[in-house]
Amino acid sequence: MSGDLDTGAEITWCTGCGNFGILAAVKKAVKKLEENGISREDIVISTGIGCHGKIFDYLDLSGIYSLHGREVASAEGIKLGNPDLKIIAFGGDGDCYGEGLAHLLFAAKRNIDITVIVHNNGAYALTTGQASPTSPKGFKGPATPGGSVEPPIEPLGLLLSAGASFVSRGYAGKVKHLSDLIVQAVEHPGFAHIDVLQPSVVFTDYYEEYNELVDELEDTRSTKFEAMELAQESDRLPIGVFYREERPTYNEELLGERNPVKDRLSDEKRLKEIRAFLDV
Amino acid sequence: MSGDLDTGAEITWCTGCGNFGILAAVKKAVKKLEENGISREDIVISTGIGCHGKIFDYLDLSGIYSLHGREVASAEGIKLGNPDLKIIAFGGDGDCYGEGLAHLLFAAKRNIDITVIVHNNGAYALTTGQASPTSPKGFKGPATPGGSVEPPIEPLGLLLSAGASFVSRGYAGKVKHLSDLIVQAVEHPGFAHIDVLQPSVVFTDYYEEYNELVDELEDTRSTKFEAMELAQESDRLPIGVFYREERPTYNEELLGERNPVKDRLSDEKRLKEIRAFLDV
Amino acid sequence: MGSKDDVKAMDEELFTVIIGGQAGQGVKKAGEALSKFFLEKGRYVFEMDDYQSLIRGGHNFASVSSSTEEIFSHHMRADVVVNLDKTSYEMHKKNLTPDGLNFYNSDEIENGEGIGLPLTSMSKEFQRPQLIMGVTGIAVLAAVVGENKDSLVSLVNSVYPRGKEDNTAFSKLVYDEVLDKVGSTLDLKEGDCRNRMFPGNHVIALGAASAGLDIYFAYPMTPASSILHFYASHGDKLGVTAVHPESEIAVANMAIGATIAGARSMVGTSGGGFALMAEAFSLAGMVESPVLFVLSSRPGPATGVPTYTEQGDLGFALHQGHGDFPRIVASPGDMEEAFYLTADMLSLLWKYQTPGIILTEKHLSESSMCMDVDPSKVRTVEPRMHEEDTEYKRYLSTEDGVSPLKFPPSKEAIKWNGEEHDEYGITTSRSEEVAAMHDKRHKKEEVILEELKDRHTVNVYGSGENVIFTYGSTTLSVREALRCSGIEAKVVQPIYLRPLPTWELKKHVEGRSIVVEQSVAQQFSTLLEDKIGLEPTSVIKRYDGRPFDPMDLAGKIKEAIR
Amino acid sequence: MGSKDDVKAMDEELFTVIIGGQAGQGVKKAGEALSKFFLEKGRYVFEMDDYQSLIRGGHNFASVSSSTEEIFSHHMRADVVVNLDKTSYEMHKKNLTPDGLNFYNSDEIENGEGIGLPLTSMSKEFQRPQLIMGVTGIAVLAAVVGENKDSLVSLVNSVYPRGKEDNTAFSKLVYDEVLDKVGSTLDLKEGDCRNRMFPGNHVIALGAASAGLDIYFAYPMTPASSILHFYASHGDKLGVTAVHPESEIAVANMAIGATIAGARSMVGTSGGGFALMAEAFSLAGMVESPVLFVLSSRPGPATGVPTYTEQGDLGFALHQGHGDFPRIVASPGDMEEAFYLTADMLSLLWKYQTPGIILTEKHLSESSMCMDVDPSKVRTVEPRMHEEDTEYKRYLSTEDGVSPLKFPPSKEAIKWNGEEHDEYGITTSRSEEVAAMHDKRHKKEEVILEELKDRHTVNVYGSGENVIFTYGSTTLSVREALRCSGIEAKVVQPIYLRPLPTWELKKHVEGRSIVVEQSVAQQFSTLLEDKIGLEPTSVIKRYDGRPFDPMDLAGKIKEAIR
Ligand SMILES: Cc1ncc(C[n+]2csc(CCOP(=O)(O)OP(=O)(O)O)c2C)c(N)n1
Ligand SMILES: Cc1ncc(C[n+]2csc(CCOP(=O)(O)OP(=O)(O)O)c2C)c(N)n1
Ligand code: SF4
Ligand code: SF4
Ligand SMILES: [Mg+2]
Ligand SMILES: [Mg+2]
Repeated sequence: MSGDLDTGAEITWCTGCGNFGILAAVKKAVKKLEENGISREDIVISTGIGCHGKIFDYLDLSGIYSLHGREVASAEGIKLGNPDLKIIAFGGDGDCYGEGLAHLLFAAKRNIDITVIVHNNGAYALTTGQASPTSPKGFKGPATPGGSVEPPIEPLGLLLSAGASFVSRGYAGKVKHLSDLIVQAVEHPGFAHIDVLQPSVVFTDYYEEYNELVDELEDTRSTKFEAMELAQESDRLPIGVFYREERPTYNEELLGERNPVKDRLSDEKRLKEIRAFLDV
Repeated sequence: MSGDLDTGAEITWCTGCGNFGILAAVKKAVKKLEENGISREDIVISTGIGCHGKIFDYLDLSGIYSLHGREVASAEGIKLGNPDLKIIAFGGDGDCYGEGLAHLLFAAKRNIDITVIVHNNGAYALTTGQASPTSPKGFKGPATPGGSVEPPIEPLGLLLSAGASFVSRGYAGKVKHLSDLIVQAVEHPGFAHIDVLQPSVVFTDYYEEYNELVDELEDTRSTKFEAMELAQESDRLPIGVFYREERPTYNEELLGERNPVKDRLSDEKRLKEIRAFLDV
Repeated sequence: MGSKDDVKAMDEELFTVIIGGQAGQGVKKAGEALSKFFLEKGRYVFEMDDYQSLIRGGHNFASVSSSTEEIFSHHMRADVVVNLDKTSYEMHKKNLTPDGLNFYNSDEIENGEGIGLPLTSMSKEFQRPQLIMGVTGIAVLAAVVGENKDSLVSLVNSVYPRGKEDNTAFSKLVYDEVLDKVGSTLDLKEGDCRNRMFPGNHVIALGAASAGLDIYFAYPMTPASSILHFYASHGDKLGVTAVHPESEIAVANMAIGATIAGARSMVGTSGGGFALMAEAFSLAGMVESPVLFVLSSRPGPATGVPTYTEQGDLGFALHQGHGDFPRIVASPGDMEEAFYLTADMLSLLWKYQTPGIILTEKHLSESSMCMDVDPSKVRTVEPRMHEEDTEYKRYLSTEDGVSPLKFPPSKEAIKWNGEEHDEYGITTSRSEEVAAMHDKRHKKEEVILEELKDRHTVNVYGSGENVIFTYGSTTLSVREALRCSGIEAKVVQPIYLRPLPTWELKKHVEGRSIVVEQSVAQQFSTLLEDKIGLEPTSVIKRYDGRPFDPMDLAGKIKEAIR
Repeated sequence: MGSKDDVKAMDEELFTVIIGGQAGQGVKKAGEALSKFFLEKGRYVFEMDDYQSLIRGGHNFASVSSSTEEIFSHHMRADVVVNLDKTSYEMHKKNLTPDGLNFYNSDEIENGEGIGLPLTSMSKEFQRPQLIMGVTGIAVLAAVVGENKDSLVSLVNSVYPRGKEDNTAFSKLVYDEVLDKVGSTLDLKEGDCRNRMFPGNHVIALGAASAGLDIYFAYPMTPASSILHFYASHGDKLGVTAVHPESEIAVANMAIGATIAGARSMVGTSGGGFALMAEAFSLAGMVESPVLFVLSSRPGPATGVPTYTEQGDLGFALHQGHGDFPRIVASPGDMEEAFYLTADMLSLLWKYQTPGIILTEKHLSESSMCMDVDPSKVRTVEPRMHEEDTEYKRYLSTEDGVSPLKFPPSKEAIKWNGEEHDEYGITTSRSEEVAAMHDKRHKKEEVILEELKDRHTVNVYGSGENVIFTYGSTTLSVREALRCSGIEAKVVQPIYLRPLPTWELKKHVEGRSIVVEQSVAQQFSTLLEDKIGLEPTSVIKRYDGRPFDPMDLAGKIKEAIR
């Protein structure tokens, strides 16, 4: 893996796109994680389909470019295959809050130890800007030329209701802050979510608005309800860790100490067990 | 349609099953609705797959026996086809909070005017009692003989977070109360949800517990957070309407005054418009 | 289903018991007890459980057939029929052999044909009168064939570990009542079978475990659920983790994820769940992930008839997933094959890094029969692994299209890509690269075909100028039909369905040919017409959800070759 | 792709312009302007847009071919090539006819072959220098064929309603520069075509609207998205509501729901989305809901190459959904057919109450060509409705398997059931009822087959002893290859793919046969081998995501028939 985590693939995001900030933050975070003792060799990524998904090609890390909406399920599978790995799933708002919402909420509920980063640009960017689950009512896109008639969902509240143990929001325009969040999320023992405000310069160029409203939190909230209230604020956009708690992870509870790929039974042992079944 | 709403189909629920209470409550509610001016001819139902879904066969109402987890999507389609109809979707906890969770939450978000009734028995009953999304941690079923390792989801909180405009809980053991809820839900102009505590005498015979803990609410809560807190109570099980608000429905906002099947363009008008496209 | 009396069973030692009752009366357990009784007599046994999609009530039955010779199916004409309730009585009184004994619940039926037992009143004394009734089956059988009471009691104890006392007490009551009423009039020869019997799903589970399965992902769906339940109970010992996620879409995508970590993963479902996995199946083809999919069919379309059997998913299975990519589809014709084939498939898929399907049906998944397998005969193949001294490319172009594998942790990035990609796994839409990757994957299809040409791909049973083509669990019905009726015919059963071993099958396109299958659209026959130009003289199909009764089928075959 | 120079274009009036640049440089719009220019000259036009899955940067191009005769494809050898950036220059300088003119951006390339235009510096003055560049195409064309400036300006005004001033100003600059550098050296004959041109997806949308579509449900997916966008913009007028729900699973199930209310509904997607609809497709078969599915293919498997073309979903489409049930699959061979066939399919499905598929590809969906259709020629069939004086049974058994429809509000319950059911729509697992419903649905399959036998199901173009089999949008490539090269051959294109009109196709199994398709596994050829026993002399396939270039294809055909 290259020192700078580059793959050499041509980057086809638009100049000025918020995705560049996310890419920079991830790279920074991986380096910080290495200082903290987590090797990049142990980090595995999964991505959905959309502009966000292209980060797969730009990060020199192992992983899978999954299907639209399935990056969280892919991530969970990798984790269960080898729970020693650190998994980061990258999704889009269409992808992870729409097509794949159920996977996200169930991952949160079961508290599987993965990190999910959603590039939330309030649009289906790659498919030319249709309204997404987080688009405001009245949003104009090619499938809603007269304005979308649906109010947006508020993803952090949903995640808190589902039982997520680490819920946070970042901003693609604040790379340092975002990279800190990523480090915390990956180090959090359990399901960690980062909703990233990500302007799309083509469809949702909210840089100005975000620059004005974004506000770094000092403390996490101590109850879920407080965290939910925070997520609903609209006169400012708090960023940081809204809520965190520690509770048993799904992978530990399901697997105990066993690592399916490392602690595979010897052929001999397996055969013996099967014989026991067949013969007794 | 028979006066008593019976189809004559043999009922194959176990004796004592909570589903009988739900069936009775629905019949009662339909009669009440008729008094209130909603004809049973205008009521259309959809059901998922599970013990709950069998209610399709027992109710002499039009509708569709849909797929596992898809009753809400079916219901939405019927509503959009003819918004004058009143749609009730019946789901199971495995079905509607698991396989089909995303449909439920999006229906709530967009506030489409349908009613969803979930027969929440905390198990996949029809498939022999596996743990469902609402099964408590430690639940023993054939897929979790050592006890499930996942905590349950709390459906009402999720629905409130998703923006549901009518959120309630009923109990299969209180038929009168439940039938009142159903009447209110159907009359509510927008998305209405009823989570029904439904003991399965085979897998989750919680009658005693429920009879002790169930507590009829006097008032709905005025904020979503209060309603969520209510939903989390465990020393008692409040039943009734937790939260209600009125906001524009998806069907009205999308269709305006138009009813796709009733206000179909005349062939002439349609042809004229298409000609305009083709020739100008 | 017609022509019952045309053909007579020629196996004189064939002995069948049918027990019918409501869900909740322990009918399935009763079948198990009957099977065990026969097994202990050294007899070969086949047990078929017929039940509805409900938890209590309705009508269930078990048909348990046994013989001193190897036996491949249950029968629907029984020497002893035990009806616990009225519906059963109405249903099964026609299922008797000419000398068969019909037992019924005289508390529910007045003046029935056969021997009335006051089962309801007899069971009233006990704590769980409904559940206890199932014991009737084994008690009746023991009595009529002259088994002594102690053996009966010890059998009941071993099959009903819970509630031993009540069960043994009730069985003794019934035993005495039967002895009293009819005595021991039937003969049962002992055999020399020393095998155990298993339901097909357990055999599939054991087969996969033998080949090193690490994780099984599934969402419950009849008739595949018992694979999940098996691993949930026994996976600890076998080194297989059982995971039940929120949906089939999660199941399939998690399974692919697990392979990326290096874990051998399998999933199981029925038609509707498999439909939901279509996109992930295609993803497995694109990223080259060797997930094994078990598709156990029930009657479709849609939710269909959940607890019955059919072969209507053949075309669907053969063409699962959008786009061009190689896949292997195979279907076992009996239990032993289910064991070895599942193991083999897992290895084959890892060898060629592409998804595959074990296609089976409720009739194999949930029926039980005697079988004799040796897990040490399972051939496991180690997948091609990357040699550490060269640069790593996930999709390295090679002569056979198979690129070496590598798993994290890894110094070099391992990139599995569901979009079209270059050798490194980086996304591309360049025309030469797109074509080259298509060529690479397609090469695997050709190599797989070559590998199959060296393998045993078609089972041929018997001989004769009449050729019967069949596949999957219907093979069991056909073999039993021939065995029992003495009709001479050659049975040809392709084990692999994609690629279809046309080179082998074509050898049998001669003379009169009959296709036997369970699909109204006769999908299998169509496949053979398409692929080997078969022009069947006759297609025998059944599509009411029930497996063939062998003697019925024998009658139909006889008609067809007449 | 080989053999370019074997065959010469014989249409002397053929005139092609290629314009290439980055996403964001208005290349698509430029193609539209070029098309419009040709149209206004009464010429027949075909426009193909080649673009990548990205919003800015990368490489896009449009190839616009025109002639005084009817034309069926773009060409990849152009009389005029306009390259807005360096990548385009590298890519397209090989795409010239021997006398073709190559224009390039001299600010990016020094000493290029052809005519340099300082596009970057010229556009700098303007507000949106990138976006404005697209106008270069039409300005160059106008200049080289001697069109006057005023006409150019009015064309630019009509194609670029936004930013008129800048666009016209820039176009004049370019026009003058070109006149200055090369003058008007090329000839362009006027034709007598009076048709308008449309992208295939709009034609499909209009066709469905003509047959009375009420609601279109879709989740965005290239190359089907523009159907959704079309209805979202124009549905109001046409009486069609456009709905974009949370997923393809919601899409398909909502569409079924809408039919229960009596609304004609259609959905559209590409391979991955269609995969997610598999279970609902089967549900439509079971409840007998006539939903029309548009499947517009792109290269697979999985996410594949999202913005390109392929025919790798054929087998998948033909076997969509688990279980046995009737379905109709059809694929249009050109724009006019796309219009009538979509309308027809909607009516057919309502007539027979079963789901069906319009299978097409990016090449038809997103390319535009001239066409002449008459919506009043659309034959709409009213579905069979229940007569009010009899008892209502949703699944009434009838001679042809088609049960009368009824929609709510209704005094009698109308029960659509996704589990197996009796005539009333009440769930059943009874053996006779299961078989009877299978028979009922299967009967429809037979009746559909009979209906198709009376219809025009196969297009045959040209004649000769060489027979070329093709389908879908590849038909366009084949027809243009023959038209332009003068090669004599008979083109045979099945419009319906399931049921496949074997009775018609078999008439053409003679002499030398060539199959042309876009699938590495040659799925279409395999289908013909299977179904009509075709043994093709040669299979010409392309699977790099690009449609055939007609002259390349002509070369290959010539080779094949040599
Ligand atoms: C199953 C499926 N449906 C649809 C698509 C088409 N598709 C590709 S990207 C995309 C939307 C992306 O939106 P989002 O997830 O918000 O990502 P963004 O492009 O905004 O980063 C869609 C619908 C697909 N690839 N797969
Ligand atoms: C796609 C699909 N997956 C799985 C099934 C099998 N299945 C039928 S019912 C059921 C669970 C039902 O649980 P729930 O929804 O809670 O209903 P209950 O039986 O408890 O009323 C399942 C998994 C199915 N029919 N379809
Ligand atoms: S379209 Fe938007 S999200 Fe996509 S790369 Fe461009 S700016 Fe970024
Ligand atoms: S199994 Fe449970 S939910 Fe199903 S019918 Fe019986 S009691 Fe009711
Ligand atoms: Mg987005
Ligand atoms: Mg349940």
